[in-house]
Amino acid sequence: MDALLPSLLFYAFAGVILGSAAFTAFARDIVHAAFSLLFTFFGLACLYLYLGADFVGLSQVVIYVGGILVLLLFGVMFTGHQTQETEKRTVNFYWGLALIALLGAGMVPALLKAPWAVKSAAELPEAKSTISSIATLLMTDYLLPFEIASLLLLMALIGAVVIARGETKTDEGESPETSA
Amino acid sequence: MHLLEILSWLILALPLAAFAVQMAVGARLPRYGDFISIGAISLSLVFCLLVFFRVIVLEYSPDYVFAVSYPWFSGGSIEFRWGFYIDNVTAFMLVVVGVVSTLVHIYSVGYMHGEENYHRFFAYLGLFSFSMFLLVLCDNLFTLYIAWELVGVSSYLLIGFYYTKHSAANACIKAFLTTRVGDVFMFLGILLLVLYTGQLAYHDVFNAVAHGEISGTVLTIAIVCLFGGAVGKSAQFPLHVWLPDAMEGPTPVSALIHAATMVAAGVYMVGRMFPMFSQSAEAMLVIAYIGLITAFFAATIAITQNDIKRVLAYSTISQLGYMVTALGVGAYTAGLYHLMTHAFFKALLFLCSGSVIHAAHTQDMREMGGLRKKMPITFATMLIGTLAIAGVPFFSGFGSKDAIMAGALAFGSEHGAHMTIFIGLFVAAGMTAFYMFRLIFMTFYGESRNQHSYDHAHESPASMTVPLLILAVLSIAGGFGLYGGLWFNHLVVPPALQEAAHAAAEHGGEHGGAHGEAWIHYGAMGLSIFVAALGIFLSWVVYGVKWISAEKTAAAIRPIYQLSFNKYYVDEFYQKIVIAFVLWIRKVLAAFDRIVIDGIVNLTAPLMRGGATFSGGFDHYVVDGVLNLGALIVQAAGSVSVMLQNGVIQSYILKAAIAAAVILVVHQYIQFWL
Amino acid sequence: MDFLMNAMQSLPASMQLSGPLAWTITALVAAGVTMGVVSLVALLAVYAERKVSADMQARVGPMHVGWHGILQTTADAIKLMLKEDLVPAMADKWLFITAPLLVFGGAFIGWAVLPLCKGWAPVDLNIGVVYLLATSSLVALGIIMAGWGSHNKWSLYGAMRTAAQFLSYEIPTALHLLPAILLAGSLNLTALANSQAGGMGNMANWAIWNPFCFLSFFCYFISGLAETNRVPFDLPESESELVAGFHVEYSGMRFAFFFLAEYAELFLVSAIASLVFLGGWNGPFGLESSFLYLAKVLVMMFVAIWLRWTLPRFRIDQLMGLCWKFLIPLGLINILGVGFWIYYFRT
Amino acid sequence: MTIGIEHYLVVSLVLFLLGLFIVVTHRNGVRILMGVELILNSANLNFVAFNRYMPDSALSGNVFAIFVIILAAAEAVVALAIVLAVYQQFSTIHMDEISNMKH
Repeated sequence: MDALLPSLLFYAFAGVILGSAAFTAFARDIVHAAFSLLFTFFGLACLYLYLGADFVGLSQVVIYVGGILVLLLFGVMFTGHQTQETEKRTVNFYWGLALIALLGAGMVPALLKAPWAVKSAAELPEAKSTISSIATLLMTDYLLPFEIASLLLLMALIGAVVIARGETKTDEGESPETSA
Repeated sequence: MHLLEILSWLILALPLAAFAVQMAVGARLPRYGDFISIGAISLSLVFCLLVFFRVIVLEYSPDYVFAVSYPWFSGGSIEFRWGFYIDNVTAFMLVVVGVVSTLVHIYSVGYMHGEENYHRFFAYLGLFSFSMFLLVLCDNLFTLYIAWELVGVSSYLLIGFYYTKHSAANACIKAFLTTRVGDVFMFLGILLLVLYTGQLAYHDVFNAVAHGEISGTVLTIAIVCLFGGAVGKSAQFPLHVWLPDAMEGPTPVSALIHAATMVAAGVYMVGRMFPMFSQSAEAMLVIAYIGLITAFFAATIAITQNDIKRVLAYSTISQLGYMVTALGVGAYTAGLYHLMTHAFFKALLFLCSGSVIHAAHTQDMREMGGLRKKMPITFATMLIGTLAIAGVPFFSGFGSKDAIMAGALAFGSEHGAHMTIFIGLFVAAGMTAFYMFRLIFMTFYGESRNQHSYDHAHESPASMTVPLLILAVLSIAGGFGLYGGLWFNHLVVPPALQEAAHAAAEHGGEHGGAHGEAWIHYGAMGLSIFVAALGIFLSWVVYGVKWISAEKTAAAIRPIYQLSFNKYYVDEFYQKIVIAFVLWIRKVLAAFDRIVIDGIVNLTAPLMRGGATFSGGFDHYVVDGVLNLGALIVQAAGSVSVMLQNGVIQSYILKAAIAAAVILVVHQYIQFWL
Repeated sequence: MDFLMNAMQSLPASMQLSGPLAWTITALVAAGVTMGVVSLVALLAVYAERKVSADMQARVGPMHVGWHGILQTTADAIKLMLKEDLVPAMADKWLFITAPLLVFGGAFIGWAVLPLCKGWAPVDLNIGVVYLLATSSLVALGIIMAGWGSHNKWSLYGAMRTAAQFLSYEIPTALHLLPAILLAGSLNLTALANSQAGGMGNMANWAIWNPFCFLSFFCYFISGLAETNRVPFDLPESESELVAGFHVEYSGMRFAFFFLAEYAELFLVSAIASLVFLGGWNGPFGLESSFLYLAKVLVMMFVAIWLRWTLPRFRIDQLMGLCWKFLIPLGLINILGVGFWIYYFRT
Repeated sequence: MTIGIEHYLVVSLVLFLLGLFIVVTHRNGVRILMGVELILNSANLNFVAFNRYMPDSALSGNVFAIFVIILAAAEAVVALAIVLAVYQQFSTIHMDEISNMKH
């Protein structure tokens, strides 16, 4: 009874994650796909919390749900609801299916057979809050990556602005698509 | 850092900085930046005077030495250092170089006014000043050689300043190449010294010489080789030919380089190395005779020249000969003293001649005359310079020349066979007085021989006359009255050198007026006054009141006159014999080249051609065939794979992923199949 | 309220249960209680808003239902629940239906870590502040969903504006909470409030008295208003230009959800402000009371309502400019400043 | 019935395969981005799960996951900017139609 509930929780989260991800992959409407991604991300966050990684889980929600997903929706809305019902949405659809079947067939036994140097669930210590440890790690062992990551974010910010605004310069009828 | 060290750095840095600034941005500055150069050199002069004041006045001692050296680099077993070596001689030389450089800079503002490349001229002057200061300040042979060459380069640049003028271009090349002959000898000398002693710094070398690490014939050869450098730079016979031609450069350059400083570098070098030179009596004798020959022959040539600057050039050579002779007979202080006084009055004379040329627009004395009234200041100052060089009492030249005469007389009295030296100098002194007053009479007295240029003649601007006045004052004061030689004698001889000089005196003569016996001193003095008076009188007779016709006299002794007028055909000798010999060797080598080397090359050509034909065929059929086959295969493969390359990145990912998946699956399941 | 706390804590024990089942039951009860509180707060807040606005505009406001119209909002709620459930024909049905749930859910799950009375929260999460920041992003997503799903250009405009506004203001909200968090050294809301106890008159240790936190407090409140789409930042709704923004197509129960969510969020922002900056339940004269905490929250809510009826609406560029050019740089400076403060005054 | 590392690995694998499927087959650029996000998330899940099942690893897995999330944010921003630029340039976001480098 005690072990059942956590296991059920895991299966519930895994179901939500994989179901919504599959919906993302196969949905006709891209907006539905995007919103379905919300459940994937949220389920993953729950799974992280379940794994005792509270900070990663909440970061997942903040950044993926609050940031990236909104950006994706922006992307969808700015590029228009272009794909019509009649239009082909995918290429190589069956090749893709074959690919994931093949890869899955190759990977699953590999995963299961591999001698992972891990402890079994029974031996695991109680999950503690990770936040202060992560804070310490970020400020000590991972200080350089941390700073580089901040630099990377700055570069991404500037780069994105430059790329997205690049077209406004050729407003004088020179850009090929306006003349064509 | 010691004060002197800082001052030395500044003295060196300022002209170099002025050079750099002028080269870089001089053309764009107001007044072409001459104020920068003048400011820099003036500050350098101030620092030179500070050094002088500190060394000679505040901390005077006969053996004052300040030395500092810095590591530079090391090659093999020799550590190359460079540094400053300041003693009384250095302090004196610094003042001489600084004063003359500064005055020439100021003078050039007037003289070079409106010239093209005005800023470049100042840049070169700055480079020259830097090089000269470095030469004076440096403490080892290696740096000396570098400074020596830098001086040569800047002299080359300055002589060739009017490089569009053919004669100037030739003159600068001639000067550079001729001095180079001397420099090669000097380099050999340095190499010999380093080879035997392993040292570069003056002091270490002197110590090594004193300890006999190098002696006898080898030392003599090394010294003579080193002296070869002085022969080149100080225009001694037989390498004096470049100096008259160098007068193609602007007159301030002549004053700076070819009268006061650069040509004195050889004398300074010999003076600096005197403790070593004095170790070899044979070498000293060589030096003395070369100086004598130079002094005498140059004086005879100067009598017949008509170009005002050439007269001064030969006069310079002659006076340098005096200095060298003085060094050779062991009158070390007298030589250096004459170097100083000569620097002042010869610079004065050159600048005066520049002023005259500036006014008369010609260098030919026959075109001049009667300029006394037009240019009073120039006349007065030039007269002072002439009196000084002629050895008239109470002028600076008297004291120094007298000291040299005394030294030579003493030497002669010790070694009767070498009395020739004294007699030669004595006669040359008379000739000096004669040709210098010839110059004065032809230029400033009598009637004008070219009315047009006479009418346009005028006194030079203040920037030119002020340096003249200053130099005139120095030309008088530099003699310190009658007894300058005595004073100078005490000033610049450190005891260490005194010993060396005494050592020289043991086999040579007594070495200076002060230490000479009274009869020698007063005898020499009386004789030199006498010959000076005689020379002036003769000159007055011939060119002043014209009781004797110069032309008739010349015609009467025509062969001698021609010999003198044509400078003893030394240039022609070089042209005919030396250069012809070089050209002949060139022809021989060319023939060897053409017949033997080209023959071999020509022989190889057919061989190569045969080989090439064969290898060409091989290339064409075998190599190309293989390649073409490969290309065909690649093309076939490409036409298949181009179908994969459809430009859609997703299909690439798909193909790559499928490939990876296949490999994975094969890897996973192969164990079951095997 | 303290009674409530005791009851909640002793509930599983009194039912003689333990393990996951007890945990589940506790969670469900807590959720129920919270739901009740949210509804109550919303009902009262709507009434307060009406009355305050009426006072400000020299009107009397609702007067008929109940004493001084106190039951007016209850009646409105009943009316909304009884209305017909309309879905526009062209609407994306799934999105249209899910959106209000998502918006309300987002606002509601934030309450899970909010102390409802002194020292007790449904889940006393040790990184409560991060959790709050994380869950609030669900609201924005729900609004976008509503805007898109309605298949209406006003809705879409409102939704886009929300997304932009929300993404932007999430940053200063977090940044301006940080100084106080740095001072307290904890992300737990209860611990944050407790850390401000003591000092002169039980007030001197409030974070707001720190000069950096003082600035942060106002900036946080401004950002919070913007995040909850309150006036003067109600561009996503802006009745006058976008009709009603993202919820123009909604009616009945679904509309009520949006409404509920707005007031739930407003309460959340006010509660966090009072917990983090104003000492929570710590008050003058050594007083420590849940009522004090509630009073502070209510004052903050009143200020929000007051602002709504006082200030005009911002333009979109002013809104963005305020965020990126003022609030965010100031937040960074504040964090740096408080860092130095701690370094010099604590060590 | 306890949950071991393999459970997480399988979930992560399926997530990865779905992401790969999206990337390989869908034409819409934004949808491809979604696939990329799925792939990144599957990697993250591995990091966190291994971190949990290797208690001696001192939270390195969590830190790695955080860095991956940061990278994903940067990647999404730039990628969306590129998608918008592509849309302005080619008037389509169908990635298979954009097969030439120079327009």
